[in-house]
Amino acid sequence: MAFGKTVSLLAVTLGLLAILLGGLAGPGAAAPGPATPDLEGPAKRLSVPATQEAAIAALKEIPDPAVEVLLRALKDGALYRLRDRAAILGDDGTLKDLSGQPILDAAGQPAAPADGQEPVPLDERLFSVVQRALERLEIFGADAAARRSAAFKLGSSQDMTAIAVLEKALARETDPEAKPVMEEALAKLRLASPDPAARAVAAQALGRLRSEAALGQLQAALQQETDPAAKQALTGAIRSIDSFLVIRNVVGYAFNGVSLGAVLLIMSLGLAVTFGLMGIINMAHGEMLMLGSYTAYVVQEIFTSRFAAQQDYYFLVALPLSFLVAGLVGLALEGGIIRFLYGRPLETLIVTWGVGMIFQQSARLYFGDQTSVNSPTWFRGGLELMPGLILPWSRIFIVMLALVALGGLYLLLNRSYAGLRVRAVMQNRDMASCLGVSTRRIDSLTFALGTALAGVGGCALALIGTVDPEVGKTYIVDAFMVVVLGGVGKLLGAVVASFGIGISNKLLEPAISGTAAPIYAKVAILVLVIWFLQWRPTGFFPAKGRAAAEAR
Amino acid sequence: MTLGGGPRGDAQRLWIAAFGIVFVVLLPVANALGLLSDYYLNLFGKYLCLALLAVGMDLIWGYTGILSLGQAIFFGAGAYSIGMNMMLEGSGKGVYGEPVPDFMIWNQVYQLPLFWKPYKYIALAVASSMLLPAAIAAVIGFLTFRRKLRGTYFAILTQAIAFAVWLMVSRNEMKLGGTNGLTDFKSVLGFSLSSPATQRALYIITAATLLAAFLLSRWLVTSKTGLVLQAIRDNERRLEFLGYNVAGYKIFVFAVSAALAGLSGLLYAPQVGIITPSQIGVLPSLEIVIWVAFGGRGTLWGALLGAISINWMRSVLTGTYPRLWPIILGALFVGVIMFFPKGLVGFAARLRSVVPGRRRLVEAGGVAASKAEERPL
Amino acid sequence: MEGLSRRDFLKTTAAVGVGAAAGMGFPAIIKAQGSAPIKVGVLHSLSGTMAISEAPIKEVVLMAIDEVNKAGGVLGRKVEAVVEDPASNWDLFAEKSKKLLLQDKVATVFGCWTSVSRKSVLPVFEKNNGLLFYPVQYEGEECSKNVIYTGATINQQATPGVDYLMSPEGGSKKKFYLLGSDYVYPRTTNKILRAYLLKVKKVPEANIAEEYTPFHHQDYQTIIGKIKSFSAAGDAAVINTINGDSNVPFFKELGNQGLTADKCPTMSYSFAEVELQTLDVKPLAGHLASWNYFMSLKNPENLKWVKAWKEWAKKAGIPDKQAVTDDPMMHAYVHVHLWAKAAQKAESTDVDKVLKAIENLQISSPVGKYKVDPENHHTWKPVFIGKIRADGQFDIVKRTPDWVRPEPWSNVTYPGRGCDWSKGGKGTFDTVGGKRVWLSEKQ
Amino acid sequence: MDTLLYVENLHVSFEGFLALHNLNLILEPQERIRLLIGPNGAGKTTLFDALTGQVEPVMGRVLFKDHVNLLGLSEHVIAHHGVIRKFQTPSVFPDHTVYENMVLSSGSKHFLASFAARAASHEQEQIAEVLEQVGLLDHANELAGTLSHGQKQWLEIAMLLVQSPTLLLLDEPVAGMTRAEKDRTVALIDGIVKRSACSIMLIEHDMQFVRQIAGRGHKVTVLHEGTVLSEGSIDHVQADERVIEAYLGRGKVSA
Repeated sequence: MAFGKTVSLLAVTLGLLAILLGGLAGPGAAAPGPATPDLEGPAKRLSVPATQEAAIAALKEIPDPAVEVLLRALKDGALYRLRDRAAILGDDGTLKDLSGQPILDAAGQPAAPADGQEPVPLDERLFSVVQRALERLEIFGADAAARRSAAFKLGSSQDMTAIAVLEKALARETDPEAKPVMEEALAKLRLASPDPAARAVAAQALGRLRSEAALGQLQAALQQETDPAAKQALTGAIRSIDSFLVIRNVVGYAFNGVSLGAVLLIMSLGLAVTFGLMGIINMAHGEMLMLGSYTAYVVQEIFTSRFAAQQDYYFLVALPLSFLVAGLVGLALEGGIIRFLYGRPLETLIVTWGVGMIFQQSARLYFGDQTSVNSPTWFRGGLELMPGLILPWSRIFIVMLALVALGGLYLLLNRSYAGLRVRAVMQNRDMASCLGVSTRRIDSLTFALGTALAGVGGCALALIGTVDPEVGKTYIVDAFMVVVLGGVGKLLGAVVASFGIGISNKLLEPAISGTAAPIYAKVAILVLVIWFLQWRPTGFFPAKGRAAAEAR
Repeated sequence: MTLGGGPRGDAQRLWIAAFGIVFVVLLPVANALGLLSDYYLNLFGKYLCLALLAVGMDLIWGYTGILSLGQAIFFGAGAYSIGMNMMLEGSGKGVYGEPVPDFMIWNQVYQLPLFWKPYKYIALAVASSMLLPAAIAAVIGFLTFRRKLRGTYFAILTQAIAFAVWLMVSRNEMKLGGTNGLTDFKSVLGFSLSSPATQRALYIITAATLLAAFLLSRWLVTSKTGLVLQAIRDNERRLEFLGYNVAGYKIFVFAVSAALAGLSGLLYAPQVGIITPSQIGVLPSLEIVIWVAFGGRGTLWGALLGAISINWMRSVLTGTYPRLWPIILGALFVGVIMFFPKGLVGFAARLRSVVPGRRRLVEAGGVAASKAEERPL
Repeated sequence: MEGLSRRDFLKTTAAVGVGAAAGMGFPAIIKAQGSAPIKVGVLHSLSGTMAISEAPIKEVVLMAIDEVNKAGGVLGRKVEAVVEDPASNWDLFAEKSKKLLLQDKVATVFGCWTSVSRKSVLPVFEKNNGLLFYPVQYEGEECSKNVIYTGATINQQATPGVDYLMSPEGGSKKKFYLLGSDYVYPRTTNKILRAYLLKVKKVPEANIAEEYTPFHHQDYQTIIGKIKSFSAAGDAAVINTINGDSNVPFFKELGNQGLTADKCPTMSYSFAEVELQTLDVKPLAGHLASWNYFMSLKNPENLKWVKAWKEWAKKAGIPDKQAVTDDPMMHAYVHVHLWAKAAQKAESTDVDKVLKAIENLQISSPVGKYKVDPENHHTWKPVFIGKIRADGQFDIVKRTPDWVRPEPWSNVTYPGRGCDWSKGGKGTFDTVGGKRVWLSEKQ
Repeated sequence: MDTLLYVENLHVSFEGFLALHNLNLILEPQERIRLLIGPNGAGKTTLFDALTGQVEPVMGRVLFKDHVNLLGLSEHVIAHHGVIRKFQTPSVFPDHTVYENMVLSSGSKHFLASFAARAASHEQEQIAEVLEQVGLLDHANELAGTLSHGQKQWLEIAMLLVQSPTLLLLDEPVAGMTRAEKDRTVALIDGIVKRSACSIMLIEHDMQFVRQIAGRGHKVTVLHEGTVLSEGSIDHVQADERVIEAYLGRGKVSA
């Protein structure tokens, strides 16, 4: 049932992606329309230092993408003069004219700037003027994201003349995300208008838009505001924004907590099996996570080289593969080494520590140190729950994966026949073997299950963390903490412990001000765990009944 | 571990004497005569400090069966105590020429924090380097042993404490030099650290202390307390019913091993010239366990051999195989534990028993004749 | 294993002979001076957390040594590298430098990356009068007779970065969030930058925030949440001195939480091409970095060097995608040639003679003209600001017209303090009433 | 002193399961041996656990020598008072020699005393004497682990005797022994009664062994489902039909 939800989420995101990609491709193609006004005159005046400033001011008023291309070339030092016509240096090193057609030299080949030919110089002083003009023109550009950031910059430029431009752009604007940004920009500019009524309307608009960006401006305006109605509107806006921010922060911290909890759960789920259930102290557990991350890296490399088109779907292949790879390695590790060390936990600790060192250095020698996994496009960015609060898709996926893995493990252990045999062997090995259960096979399969879970965890964690030989070491202490705090042999314990540590860590971190919040939060959690283990030495959910007396 | 003197006892004394002569006398003389370079003497000085640390670990784990994954905290407490003393002794000669240690300057700390002040006096520093770790161990022991916290739980708990201590000491706000730790020591007790004579003196003190600690541990282990400790390892609940306050013994041996670790830190810092949080955290504590296991736990010689051999191999291998040494060391750990469960000493013992040579003499049955006969304990 | 190429294998077995002899504790074999090779130490971490940054440095040093040998070596003798792996472990750095100086008796050492490792080997070099070439940008406030600092000082990297951010092209930013790893380089750099912002740039105290995370910190969710509200008004920037592998989770979280460069740009000082190409670059387009070198520099010397490096990397078994060059690698490459040229000029490998010869020594480098300061053992070089392009390279958005004089002691925090080792100078001095007071005499 | 051991209304529960409920038992000072019998799960070992601080009873009082309340004391303090217990499975220190096991058990258990390198001479004599009593003197130097099952039981008994106990709790001392070994144990127990002043409480299933011991005029207590079913001489108890029913038919017996 949990598994079904994941598949549906993935399907939805894929569909969304297709529309988005389609949308972008469409308008882009249509931009360079044929009817560009004659820009040769202004371009000529641009190249003459004396008339450069006036030419820029004139071009600023023409809301046409071709003007934007001309001014950008001037700023980047890519504008040349060829046979008294303007020529722009393209990325491929060839010259094109203002309407985008390549200029041919005498031999009919696309012309390139002659050696030593200098581009049209831009006076240092005029640099910001051109910058300002470009922002103004970008607002009419093709790309929605560029329009949004241009509107944002104009909004905070305190340049009253920009109001007219913004109003014109707002009228033409269709993109649902760009519209509120433009309204916010307009309202921020109007805050400084002489007429108090306009100021009040602007303040209310900013309040309604929950504009965190304008908070500083609103508070400053409140100081000098004299008009009672405007003052009242300002305080109202500030209060609504503040209350919105409080809610948003709480939701943000809660999500961070849940996300960290899921990360801890994924790290320690495999350990809950190998250490919790089987009592094996596997110090190479971190390296099993690393194996999962490297499987993701290898699959990604294969996809980039062979199936570049379906690059984004490498992750769907990497996930099950990392489960298999880590499982197989676990099988080999158990059969080759750990099998001889049952009942001797401390020796297992040392041997697995040695195995961990071997894995780390071999990974470094084989893969080198500069490896990383890039999340597929449909994992980039995040779900904008509230304005300004983006929940990254990759972290949502990790929470989903943690719950799915937990559900799967619970069903396997408690509801399936195989799970029955595993629990039997772990609780009373001799009796189980008398009943015809081959304990050898169960031991190796259960250990392999533990390392396989770690592999999947590593593959998912590669989305948000590093992929390098050292990554195992950073996870190992946290993973053991969770399993010990959660209580040996109890899945529920691991869940409560990982989410407990995650959420309390993330609620504590913002509360501690100063330069070391992340550290003191982590130390506080450790002290809590140490204190807690005083009273419940066997963790949240200790074994019950007579066994408890024995275990003590 | 026979109680009686017996022939094995004499062999032991022979070995200890040999060890004493070679390490405490021969090496420093060779260095003085220029046969052995300062670099190697200093390196052996470092190994002997770590051997001292391993002996402490062997007491708590090898003999009493309590795996503490936090021994590096006590080592760090000792090393930082003498480190702070040496920093204060060298104050004013640092890069900034200020009366306060250099690292405080770039942390915008301009007068000495309170907890640094007592370390100006060498006596307090030396005392703190042993009493502080012993006190920490006693508190941890009091909190855990009385609540019957045992086995892997105690190990994971001490690992968590080590992790927390590492996190805190790495912070620059703790005014202990952050990840830089304490470095650039100029002198100890007024003797300049750069002169070979001081280093040789430090080496001799280390070797002598190790010998003394070894003898002290041997006496402890062969006394009745030693018996009780090993009984704790074998069958702790039985002991309780025999009337032993087991928690008290555990706290005692934990404090002794912590004091030995602190002492090892005290001797380590001046010889190596730097002490940083990276020697205090989770990983160094694990390595100490591996030295003792590698050498053979439950035998004092095992701890000694394990610490010296692994650290010597690490120094050589990082030089000859800069890219392969972790693999070689990892394979070694797996190999020894799998094939020589009793470690190097166990391996040597097995060799000896296979080789016919001298059989162990056991006075068979003559005891029954006169039951009042005097028997050395 | 593909990583361990044949050439490496031969080199290690040869080294075994030397290492084994040295390792066995026998007294050092006394060599005839004449034709025997000159030994130089290479002290960079090949394992542990710093391997990501230091492994390429070791390779580029070996390449430079190979070039020096092809050009006839130094004083007619071949140069032989003694490679040691301090494994990102600070006290192993100290132990290995003792071995290189006392045991292998190397003429010089090219090594160290983090300031922690430099601080831990400094006493060893000063006690035994060794010579260390340090290729990485650092916090300054240090000036040792035995170290040649080829990396950038604060005024050759950090302050130009801030100036650019406050300039119109940089978006005339007013608020700065100083985020770094918790060790000596970020702490000192931020101390100087804070003084520079308050006193020189008149930025109000409230506009400056400071935060430190430990080494290999992985979870930047809350910190990026704080940065978002800090930069909501669009007039803020992040000064990033996070080191090594922690940059990867930081920039991934930055991209995932939609904090793009136009809303809040980051100016990085420990994050270059080597770290960049391990990341998914598209969401990082627009972020900035300040260095003395970028791989995308178009001058002929650089194009030639990059081509030579790619060939060497292919032989050393480094996949092409990872064979990039960055600022510390450039400095490491140049300072090997600097040492060779100085030793040739001094006609000896003796440390004091080489130090004399290296004063004011000029050399051609991938960034054009490059020279050692006549007094304070640092180097002159131009400063560039790069903006990350979608293809993983840096776009040069600003370059200093000429090379910049290194100032180990920033005049913001220590006005009048300088460093001079030439003509009998004794290192760090304060100018009191126009007269120089040597620090070493004051102690 | 009126009673050696006074157990009143003792209740022990494991998460709801009442292992012992309103159990009353009185040991007179002059009584030397009290036998405890009853079917499996009747609570015999749980009673010993409660007496030696291994398990925390929910309710009830246990007085030793009229004034010492054993409940709530930790194991080693109870041992100091002279209430010494032997476990069902022989628990000795296998890696120590027989002699070392004895040294561990004898002398002062106090912390500082154990530093003495040599056991005091009188201690050695006492050890030798007790070893001789259990017939293990000639195995002194062998590792306890190498002894046979019976010998281990005797070693454990020897370890208890050397602590000169006041009340000796023996939990199935002859379980798993050969006939000959059982007879020697009977003689051993007689020797203990003769030579030392301690009283013994003995749990056993082997009815022949019980009859041998009880035949010498010692009282027998029958436990059933956590409480005392009947008490008296061996003949009285065997004649009591409630006991017969409890032992033979598993039916409900009205107490």
